[in-house]
Amino acid sequence: MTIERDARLREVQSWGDFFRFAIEAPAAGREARPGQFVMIKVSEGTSPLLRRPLGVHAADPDGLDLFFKVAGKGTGILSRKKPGDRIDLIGPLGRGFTVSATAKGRTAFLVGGGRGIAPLYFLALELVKTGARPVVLYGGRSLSEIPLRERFERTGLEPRCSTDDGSFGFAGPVTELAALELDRERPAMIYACGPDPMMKALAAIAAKRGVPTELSLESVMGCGVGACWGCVHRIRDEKGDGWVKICEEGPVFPGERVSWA
Amino acid sequence: MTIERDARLREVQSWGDFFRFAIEAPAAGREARPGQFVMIKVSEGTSPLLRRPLGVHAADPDGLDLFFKVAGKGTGILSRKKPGDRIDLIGPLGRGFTVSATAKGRTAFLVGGGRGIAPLYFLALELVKTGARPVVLYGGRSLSEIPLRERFERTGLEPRCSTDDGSFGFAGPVTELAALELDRERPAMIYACGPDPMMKALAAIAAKRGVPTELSLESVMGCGVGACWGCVHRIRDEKGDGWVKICEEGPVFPGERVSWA
Amino acid sequence: MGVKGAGVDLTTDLGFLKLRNPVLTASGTFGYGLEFEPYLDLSRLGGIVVKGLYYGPREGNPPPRLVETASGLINAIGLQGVGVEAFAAKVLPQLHRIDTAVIVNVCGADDDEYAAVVEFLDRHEGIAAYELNISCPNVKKDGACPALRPQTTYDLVKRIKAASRRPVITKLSPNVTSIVEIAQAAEEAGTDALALINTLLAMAVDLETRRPKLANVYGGLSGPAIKPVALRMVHQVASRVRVPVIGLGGIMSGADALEFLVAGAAAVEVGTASFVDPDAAARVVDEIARWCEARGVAAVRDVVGTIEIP
Amino acid sequence: MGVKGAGVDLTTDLGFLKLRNPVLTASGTFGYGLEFEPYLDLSRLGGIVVKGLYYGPREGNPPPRLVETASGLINAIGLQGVGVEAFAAKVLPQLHRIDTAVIVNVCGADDDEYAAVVEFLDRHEGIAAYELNISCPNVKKDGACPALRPQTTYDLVKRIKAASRRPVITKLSPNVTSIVEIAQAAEEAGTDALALINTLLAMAVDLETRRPKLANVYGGLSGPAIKPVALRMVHQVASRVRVPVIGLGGIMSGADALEFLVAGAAAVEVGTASFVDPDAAARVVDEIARWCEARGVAAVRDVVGTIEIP
Ligand SMILES: Cc1cc2nc3c(=O)[nH]c(=O)nc-3n(C[C@H](O)[C@H](O)[C@H](O)COP(=O)(O)OP(=O)(O)OC[C@H]3O[C@@H](n4cnc5c(N)ncnc54)[C@H](O)[C@@H]3O)c2cc1C
Ligand SMILES: Cc1cc2nc3c(=O)[nH]c(=O)nc-3n(C[C@H](O)[C@H](O)[C@H](O)COP(=O)(O)OP(=O)(O)OC[C@H]3O[C@@H](n4cnc5c(N)ncnc54)[C@H](O)[C@@H]3O)c2cc1C
Ligand SMILES: Cc1cc2nc3c(=O)[nH]c(=O)nc-3n(C[C@H](O)[C@H](O)[C@H](O)COP(=O)(O)O)c2cc1C
Ligand SMILES: Cc1cc2nc3c(=O)[nH]c(=O)nc-3n(C[C@H](O)[C@H](O)[C@H](O)COP(=O)(O)O)c2cc1C
Ligand code: FES
Ligand code: FES
Repeated sequence: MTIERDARLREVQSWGDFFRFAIEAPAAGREARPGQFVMIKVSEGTSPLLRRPLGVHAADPDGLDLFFKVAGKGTGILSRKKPGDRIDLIGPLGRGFTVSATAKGRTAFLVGGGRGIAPLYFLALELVKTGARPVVLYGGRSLSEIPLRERFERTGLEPRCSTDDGSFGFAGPVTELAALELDRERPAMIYACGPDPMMKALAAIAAKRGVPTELSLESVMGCGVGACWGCVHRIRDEKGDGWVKICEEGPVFPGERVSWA
Repeated sequence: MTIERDARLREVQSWGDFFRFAIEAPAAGREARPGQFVMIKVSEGTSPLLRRPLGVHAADPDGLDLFFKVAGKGTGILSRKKPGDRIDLIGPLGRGFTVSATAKGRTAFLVGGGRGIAPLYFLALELVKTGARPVVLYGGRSLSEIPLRERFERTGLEPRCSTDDGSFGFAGPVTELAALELDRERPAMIYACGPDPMMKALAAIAAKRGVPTELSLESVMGCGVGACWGCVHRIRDEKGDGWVKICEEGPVFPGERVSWA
Repeated sequence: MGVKGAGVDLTTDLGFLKLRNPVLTASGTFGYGLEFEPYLDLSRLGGIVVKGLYYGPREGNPPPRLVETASGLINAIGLQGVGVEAFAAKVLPQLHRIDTAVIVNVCGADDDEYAAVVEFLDRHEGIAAYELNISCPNVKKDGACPALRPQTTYDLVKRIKAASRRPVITKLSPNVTSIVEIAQAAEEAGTDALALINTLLAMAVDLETRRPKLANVYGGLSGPAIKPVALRMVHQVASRVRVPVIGLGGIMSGADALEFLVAGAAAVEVGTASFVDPDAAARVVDEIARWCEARGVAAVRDVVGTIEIP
Repeated sequence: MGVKGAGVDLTTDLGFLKLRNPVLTASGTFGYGLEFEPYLDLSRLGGIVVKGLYYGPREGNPPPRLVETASGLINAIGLQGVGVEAFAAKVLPQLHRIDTAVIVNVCGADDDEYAAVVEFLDRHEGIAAYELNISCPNVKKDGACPALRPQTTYDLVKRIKAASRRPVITKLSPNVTSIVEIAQAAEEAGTDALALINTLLAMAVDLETRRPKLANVYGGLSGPAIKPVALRMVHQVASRVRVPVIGLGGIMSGADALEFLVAGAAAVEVGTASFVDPDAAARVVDEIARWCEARGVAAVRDVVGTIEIP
């Protein structure tokens, strides 16, 4: 991981509150793996004070892509940056998804809720490279909340979509769509990223069917480098439950290790 | 005075650290008098927290001009604004120069040091309108610090310039230039704006020759509207010395009322 | 209801005083009120707390009196002011025509001066209550003031309650080990309400001159920077006293104000925000009303003290 | 001299400990040090103060543990940590290879636990000093901790000085009425140095859920927001004690650090800044050196306590 104080914003694409940034950051781009994240300083001043964690949405030797939704102050400021602007980032950070967990020829489900789809695009491309078969399940509140559809389609991946309001695809939460798909087909692995309630429900559904999962967790992060102990989640290991730093051991954890409140 | 939350930046002109902003702000533009100032919110966040005071450099029914030097954080942020950007200002505020103090046909000296030249341009134009004869004395550290020269010349006013390093015009402080000019010609009035040491020296020079002065003072300002009592300067009146709010009774004061530490 | 939020009941009852809404202006940040007439309709405010008054006129501290810090402001004005006579003669009559509660922030070099101020003002009309400023850090060495000790707080409040015919709001200092002890001392002495917080004793250094940035060396820190400390103290005190608590410290928006109400404040004061936006206090009133309406809250008082500790 | 500022003498002598330069990392903001090796050369720092250690491993508080505020950060980590045994077995050996002073931040639920920690660590090498954390606001109700009273401060420091073979730095809390009283109590009890300030007890409220934003309800405020309070306390204390004072609170840059030195601090600690920029502490060292060089200051020690009060 490196500190890139003046990475450059190359390209901006936006859909309402959703933004895709293409950033020139060779070192980070070369190193990044799916499920890892970067910490971005959105302002030069002291408010907001802390960096913001964003998952790596795509990466190549020139740099990396981010895909984010404006959630508040920090992402709001970030969203107003223009091509050519400086981006101050640290990364890639954390432990990502285990691409190798899905053998050549086998199917993997990639379940993304809302902004949680961000890292799954990168993961899908990597899975395709290894000869695995990613099936993308992409859910959002409504049609306007699943803007990455076309981007997936352009790569030949046909995401199966769900919207809570039924405005597009399956009407209902993406977890229900996942349950239906699981009745049709049993993947080698389920990779998921999204809000806690979705992850919790999905973990239960997968466990019932004995399908292994990898879940990318979220938390407010003070540092992203394992120093503040602010980003903990309840995680199981041999010795039982404990508060584990998700920036360091995660953000991706095997579903069976994650305990839910 | 009014609060103009979304005045528009129309035009930006810059010379190194010096900037001229033309701002669309009709209400403020119509009301402004020479020597008055506006309070500008440079950031949307909480740092810097306070507005920054800037003198009215020119005004017409469409809006007003500012002329400022980057002195730190706030003026730095302001200087990065682009035409079309929103400007949040309050003004015009304070009591300006007494234009009528110089009768038709009479001469007035306008002595500006560095950024202190800002309000004198506006004053000069108004004096010309009343048929008075403004003589502009414009001093700076070096040639690069007296960028408004051409702007004055374009209006037919020939500023007499001084630079501390002798790189242009009279070599020495503008106060010495003023002293020389005063030996040649006795103006009805001296209007001045600049750093405290210059104002203090000028006040002494003028007093010795019995020429009345009006000095525009500076201070850190918390509010600009007379509420914080943070902007005081030592001022004399019938009852003697006291701390007077320069945002309210000033920023312009008759030289003989100003006491210097 | 035309205006958004106009349907919400904002009236606030402090027991000894009924307010149109829970938003007051903080002393020393709103002058004598009149300075702000060009910017907002003063009668839309719950009330105005005027600049701190000593008995006689005061010079205040030499400049620099202000320095900006990260999301904050340090001031050492030193309570420059006109004194009670000029206030009663020149300011009070003008405040009469404004339909809002006028609260006078009372200061003193010693207990006698505090008493003298209220005794003088008691002879004049148009004052809804006194706010006892026992917590100004900018007049004595190391920020010393009565609000730093339970006993001095108790004695002064007791004395003023006996001297005054009007309700007394005691304004506390955050520069203490236990704000609850001080609050309880003021309550025992009979204060009608508490206002907190005043400023945090602070300092700024000019690295180039190697001197304090304030002529007074130390000053009082205010603004968004101190809001988390103010909220904590309001929450600690509100649950431990029976008198109403007025919360302040870094309130810039209706959301900030509502956080104080949720934490237990019956009303709030808007301070430094009025320097940034002279109409901030009126905006806070509007934002509170709009928030309540959007959430189906019929009366703002229903929000007070509703914080849930899981 | 190649590097700008390389000619400046940055060595700092605390009497009981000589440092390469006056910049330490603040406890709890720099992990156990090793987390930062990818980002900076740890041997360029004056020293590392590791995360607070209790005797046994600790769970810490449930999340949310952090909330951002205006130019600040409130934390309620609750001192989650590995305990002395794991520290001595896994961390200390790795720190040996790094050529910088290692200072252990010592915590305890009571005086006995503090003593047990130092007694255990006394049996291990590679520790330059102990920093006695008597001021953590995040473990007991209302932020209670020994640093809030002169007597409890005196008793604990006395006990630890007797128990320990190493120098003791006592870290003070800003949540007190008189920081000078507490500092003097620690000095009388024989502390070798003082470190101030720890965090300000603070709170944030989530308006929509009407709950505290931190699971622990209250937490400690750090960052640029508190710098003016920290500077004031360092200045108050430095002129009134004989032991060296280590200043911290909101230091983000070399200029910030130099302000603390000018105000009387012999050394500084960089805290929250390391979260924003993992290499912040090393940058602060460089900026101090460059400032000194540009001003013709031959040795940084010549800056300490040079503040002029007009
Ligand atoms: C490892 C990781 C990867 C992430 N990847 C992405 C991504 O690829 N795209 C994307 O859009 N978002 C992502 N997030 C979430 C993103 O970090 C937050 O939305 C962002 O930090 C909010 O900052 P803000 O200043 O805009 O909002 P704030 O004003 O800080 O807060 C707005 C709301 O968001 C909540 N929030 C704040 N920080 C976080 C956080 N770190 N995680 C979750 N909720 C938070 C706050 O509690 C508040 O309710 C990721 C988070 C983590 C931990
Ligand atoms: C009535 C009035 C009219 C002014 N008109 C102009 C103008 O037309 N053009 C122009 O360039 N400047 C003008 N100034 C000065 C201008 O306000 C300051 O340069 C500006 O506020 C500095 O803000 P900053 O954030 O950039 O600097 P900061 O980072 O706040 O400070 C940088 C340095 O400037 C000093 N400073 C800060 N505020 C002021 C202040 N209000 N006055 C003087 N020094 C200050 C600080 O002490 C510090 O040394 C005027 C000031 C006043 C009071
Ligand atoms: C310039 C200034 C002057 C003040 N004067 C007084 C005063 O006269 N009496 C008083 O009780 N508080 C005074 N205060 C404190 C405020 O009333 C308020 O308690 C404090 O600023 C915190 O609120 P805020 O963060 O909203 O400003 C003053 C504050 C400032 C900034
Ligand atoms: C996340 C976090 C954890 C902390 N943990 C400790 C600790 O274990 N022991 C301690 O003495 N201080 C601890 N502190 C306080 C810091 O060491 C420091 O005193 C405080 O943050 C002020 O400095 P700063 O503003 O530079 O961060 C912690 C601070 C933060 C933000
Ligand atoms: S974000 Fe700081 S430890 Fe994880
Ligand atoms: S700037 Fe506030 S009173 Fe003048």
